[in-house]
Amino acid sequence: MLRIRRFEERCAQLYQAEKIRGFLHLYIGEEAVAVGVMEALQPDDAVVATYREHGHALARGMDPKSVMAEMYGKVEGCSRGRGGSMHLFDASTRFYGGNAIVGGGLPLAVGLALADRLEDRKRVTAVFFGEGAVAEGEFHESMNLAALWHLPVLFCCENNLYAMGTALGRSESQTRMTLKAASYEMSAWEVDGMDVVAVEEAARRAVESVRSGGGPHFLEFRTYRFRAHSMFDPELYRSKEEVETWKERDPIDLLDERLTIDGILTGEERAAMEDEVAEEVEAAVAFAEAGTWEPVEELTRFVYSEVGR
Amino acid sequence: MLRIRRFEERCAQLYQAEKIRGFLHLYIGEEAVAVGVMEALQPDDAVVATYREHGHALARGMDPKSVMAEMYGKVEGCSRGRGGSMHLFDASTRFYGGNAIVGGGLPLAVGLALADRLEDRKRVTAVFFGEGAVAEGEFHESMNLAALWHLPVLFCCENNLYAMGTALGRSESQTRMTLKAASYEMSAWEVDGMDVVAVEEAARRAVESVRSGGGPHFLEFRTYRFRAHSMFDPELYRSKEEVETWKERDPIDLLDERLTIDGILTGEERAAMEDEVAEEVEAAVAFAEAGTWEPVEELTRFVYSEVGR
Amino acid sequence: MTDVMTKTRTITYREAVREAIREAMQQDDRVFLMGEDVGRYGGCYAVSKGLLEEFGPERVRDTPLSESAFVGAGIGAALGGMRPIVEVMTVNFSLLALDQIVNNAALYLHMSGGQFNVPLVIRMATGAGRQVGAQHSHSLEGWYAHIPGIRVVTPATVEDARWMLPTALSDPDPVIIFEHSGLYNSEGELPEPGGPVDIVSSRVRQAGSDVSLITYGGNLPKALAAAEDLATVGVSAEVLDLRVLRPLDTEAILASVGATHHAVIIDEGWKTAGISAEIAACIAEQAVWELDAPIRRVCSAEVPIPYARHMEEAALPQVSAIVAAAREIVG
Amino acid sequence: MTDVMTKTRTITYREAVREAIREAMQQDDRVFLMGEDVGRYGGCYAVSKGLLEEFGPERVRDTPLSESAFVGAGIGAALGGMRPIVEVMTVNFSLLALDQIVNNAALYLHMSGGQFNVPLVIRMATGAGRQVGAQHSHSLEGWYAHIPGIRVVTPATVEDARWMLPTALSDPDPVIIFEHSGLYNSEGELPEPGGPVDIVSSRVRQAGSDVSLITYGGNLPKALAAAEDLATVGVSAEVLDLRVLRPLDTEAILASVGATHHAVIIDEGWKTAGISAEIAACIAEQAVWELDAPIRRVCSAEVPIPYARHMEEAALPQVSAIVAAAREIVG
Ligand SMILES: Cc1ncc(C[n+]2csc(CCOP(=O)(O)OP(=O)(O)O)c2C)c(N)n1
Ligand SMILES: Cc1ncc(C[n+]2csc(CCOP(=O)(O)OP(=O)(O)O)c2C)c(N)n1
Ligand SMILES: [Mg+2]
Ligand SMILES: [Mg+2]
Repeated sequence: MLRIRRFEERCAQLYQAEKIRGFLHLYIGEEAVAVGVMEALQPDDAVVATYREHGHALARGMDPKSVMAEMYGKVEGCSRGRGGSMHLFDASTRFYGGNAIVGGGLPLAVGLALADRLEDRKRVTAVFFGEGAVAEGEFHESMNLAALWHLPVLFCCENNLYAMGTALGRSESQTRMTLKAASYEMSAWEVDGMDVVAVEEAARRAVESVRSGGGPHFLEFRTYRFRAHSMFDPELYRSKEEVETWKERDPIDLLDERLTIDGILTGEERAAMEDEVAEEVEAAVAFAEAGTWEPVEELTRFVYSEVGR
Repeated sequence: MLRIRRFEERCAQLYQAEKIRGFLHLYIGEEAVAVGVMEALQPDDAVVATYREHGHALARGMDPKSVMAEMYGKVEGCSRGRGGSMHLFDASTRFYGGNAIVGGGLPLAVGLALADRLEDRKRVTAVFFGEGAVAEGEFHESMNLAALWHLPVLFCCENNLYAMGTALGRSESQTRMTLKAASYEMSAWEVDGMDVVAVEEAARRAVESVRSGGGPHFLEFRTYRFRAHSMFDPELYRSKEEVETWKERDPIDLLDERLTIDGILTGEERAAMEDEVAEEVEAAVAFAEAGTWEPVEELTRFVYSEVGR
Repeated sequence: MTDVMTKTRTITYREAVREAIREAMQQDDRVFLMGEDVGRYGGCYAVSKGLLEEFGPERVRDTPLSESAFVGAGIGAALGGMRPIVEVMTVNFSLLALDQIVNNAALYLHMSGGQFNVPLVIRMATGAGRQVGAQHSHSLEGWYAHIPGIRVVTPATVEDARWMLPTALSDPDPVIIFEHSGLYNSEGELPEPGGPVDIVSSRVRQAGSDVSLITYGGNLPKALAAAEDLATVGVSAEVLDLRVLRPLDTEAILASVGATHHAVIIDEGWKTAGISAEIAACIAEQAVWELDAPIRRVCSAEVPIPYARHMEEAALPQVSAIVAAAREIVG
Repeated sequence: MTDVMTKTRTITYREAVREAIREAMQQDDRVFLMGEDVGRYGGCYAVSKGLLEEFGPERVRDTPLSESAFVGAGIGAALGGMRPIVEVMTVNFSLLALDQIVNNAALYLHMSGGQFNVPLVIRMATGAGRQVGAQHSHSLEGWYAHIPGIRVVTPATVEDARWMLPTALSDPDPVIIFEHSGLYNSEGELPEPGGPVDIVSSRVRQAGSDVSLITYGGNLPKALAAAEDLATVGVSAEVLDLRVLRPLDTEAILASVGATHHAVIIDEGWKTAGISAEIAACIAEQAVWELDAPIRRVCSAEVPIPYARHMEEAALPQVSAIVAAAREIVG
């Protein structure tokens, strides 16, 4: 979590410095969700995420260097600099993006799971989406297909209470996500998304059940976005107080406390972690800075495949 | 109901005779639903239906002559012969079609209701759709919008157990429609769609509530399609027995029995009804036969409006 | 149309498509068919009739009415190593799946820097002419041809209906196959033994020297009929079947027009900004001096397609209109 | 660009659109604005900022992420007598609403035999150039221009941004307004007092005699810049701003090409079967003998738009490419 936090804090600076352009959506405050869920996945499981996916990419084990280089638009980036912040991809960790259409990744997850089922592979596909995506038809269709066909999909709803400036209550007539899952006959739990231990625990139970043929599961993670929706958001739709209250449940602080109280983490160790992470982040920045630009002549590469035809 | 039944039986003949072309979807067996619901509506309420809408058009009070002429493709038809069986329209009864895209009429109904709400009109919009449409994203989005905005929409789900050849159980992971409505915080009832009295009673209660500001309601009508999906359907997906069992609950026979037992309808009256209806239907056919073809020069009329620009 | 020396077999377009699907499923376990009513109903055009019995419900998969989700699931399954054949009943309903096709299928390879290709085949019926009304009579091939990252093919003969599919399935990228609903019942001669055909080049279906009739899919029969009529009045028409709308075989178009110096483009889609416009534009850019007369386009009238037969016929390209356009410019 | 005699006021494109919406809502109770984050957020491009406070949540209506339903609801509300302005955040997301636009909005009037017109205005941001990646950089104006039954307008100046809306709202049929996201911050001179402008004709933004630069929307500034550059090398370029993509003002296109005998078409959309193809086709059909040189099209490369700035710039039409194309054909 710390790595993600510091990585993104740096991204925000780099955006101001115009090293990173386009849209930048920070995950700060929600780190426990991605970290906890990824802990519960196996290397050959698949992940589908949204445009707010830096945390998922790093937690999934992607190299911070290639992620930072991607945001710089360098060819050393995980998508050759073609995707940017919203379109991180990595075949080696089965990270299928980085999808910037709200709800657009859900059908893909259903299909990835269908492939595993048809090939009798015991793999799980975890798909992340915000509570705002629940209003999209693609959510509904995907939930029904996954449940109807009993596919190994883990639906991870990151309920941070807002879709851009639209509060959940102005987006859903029924705000209890688990009831929606029930209407598809899918088992669903509500989880404290600020408590990484709770997230991992819930994810493990769900993943186990999905992997052993229990059909898709739906997890609603109650979380909160500490920063603006993107770098262009004046945040007219919520109060400073609300944000501050949530910050009191900062997932990193919560874990720190717990580990300190349990005597698992000493002050020195904690400080060492900071140093280590800071080094990693700076190494990533250095890597990105040193990166090169994809030759313009390659613009037309990969519109269609180069091999196999 | 009798008028609809005989009208459509005639349509089937006329299809064989190639007087009616294109797709023809018969409502035979489901008449009680349209008839019962329309009884509960006011003249200035609105109706949105599907491609299986002959019954709705007639029950809504559209002239059988103009409906039959439409199926003939004559300019005297309710859509000038441009719509055919699937696209019946009538401004005077606020019948907004006749929509052949499954689920496509649902958002329109939400919008019609929104207009009434914005203009403070106490009107109701009734929208009909099959249980197959429930799998479409447009259903989900429309249910949520109507419930979220508390709009005067009456959702009429005609659950005839099949979407073409796809049984409900192969289309929905959760086959209880009312649970879906619940996931939108919308009140919903299951109704015996073969009993016109039950349908009307439920519709009246629902319409009253919708009209008095109770928000949208969802009614699931349990019914059955006695005929093939369309004129091209070999019906490989269901057994003759199943069809026969359902025919024992023919809505017209059920009403006949009840009325006879209650002594409300005598044999003579019943026979007289048949004669009357037969006359009406033949008059409609005669009207259609005598109808004229829209001049080809008018092909480009009404792509854009002729007035008001 | 087919080489007279080879043995041939008479077969319907529908049977040809079915044979192609069956063979593909027999030869490759990764291939499966998914779509609305492809199984128990046998396909709304009876194309997949019998396949459920042969391959079972896992590989001949009936889907709910969820175009966006099952097309997207096809993309996901392709990413997961399968070779899905997704049937969208008709192009009209594909409007509900365009987000998945345009934003995922077409973009994933490029956007991921070459990591994720999508070996997906989508089949859909297209076209008008059966009096099914405006919502069921779209011809949006031109729309699909606009999108980089996908291939668009339009089998017009039983041979292409039978042999384009294996090529499409062996392609690493998304291929959209448009089957004109008016062709399913048509019969043709299938060369025996046949084999996969390319999905990059067009074909001259009838050689001619005075005018090029450029078309594809459901209008090929009309163009051939027009060529016959033109022959009776001494006009030798060449009929070019594009076969593939993306990428366009511009070389062949330019070669034909370069030889005949007259071009009539026939397309059931609307004229404005459709595929007919692209063909005309290519000629205007690269062979304008070859033209002895202005280009003519015979397309559907710019109106929603009406139900009444006489009005629908008036809205669609007809042989008489093709003949008239050709005679006008050949003069 | 605007008549030098009239008083003018400097204003941004964003402010011009906002003023247009505000005035329309003040003057007609049937007008309301509906879309994602148009209210509390103030619009993703800050266009509707302040309108919620002025008109309240009923008339400045935030919608859930349900493009198909709220666009369809706009159609229904229009059928119900309202004059909705539906904002689809960007054209990229409109893919999810195409079924409603193409199968309902565009067809209802014709299909109902003239009974049900749909007085709906849909606004959407379009275009690339801000490094937001392939899924957020589409330019699909050409797709919409293909559909009979709707009107497609592309305001490129602050005057059109300010005054096309009232005309669109008074139109009895669906009008789609494309606002290029790159224009919102641009400033321009708004004539005072202004008034509604037509949505049927194009405008010559700069007169010239050697070559016609035909464009619209976000690329008008590039075409004007190219014209300046060309002037420095003695080439007099005429810049035609189409303003309306459906119906196309073909007369003006033919008139301009008839005068300059050279045509360069600039379009941020992909070339194949886009609006640029239609313009070229019109010339090839109706003014081919007017041409002293082949037509040239400067469009986006046929690739998904990449994130990296240098790659994105390489993918999009640039002033230098327009100049090069013009010089090549003017020779
Ligand atoms: C289909 C679609 N509509 C609109 C947008 C613009 N948009 C980007 S993010 C966003 C809010 C999504 O909220 P949520 O799903 O809750 O995810 P969060 O940003 O809160 O993580 C919107 C409206 C989009 N990307 N895709
Ligand atoms: C979006 C869409 N997909 C597919 C079709 C083809 N189709 C027409 S009717 C139908 C079945 C609909 O079943 P249901 O909603 O239960 O209505 P019913 O026909 O049973 O009255 C299908 C698949 C269509 N018209 N629209
Ligand atoms: Mg959210
Ligand atoms: Mg049904």
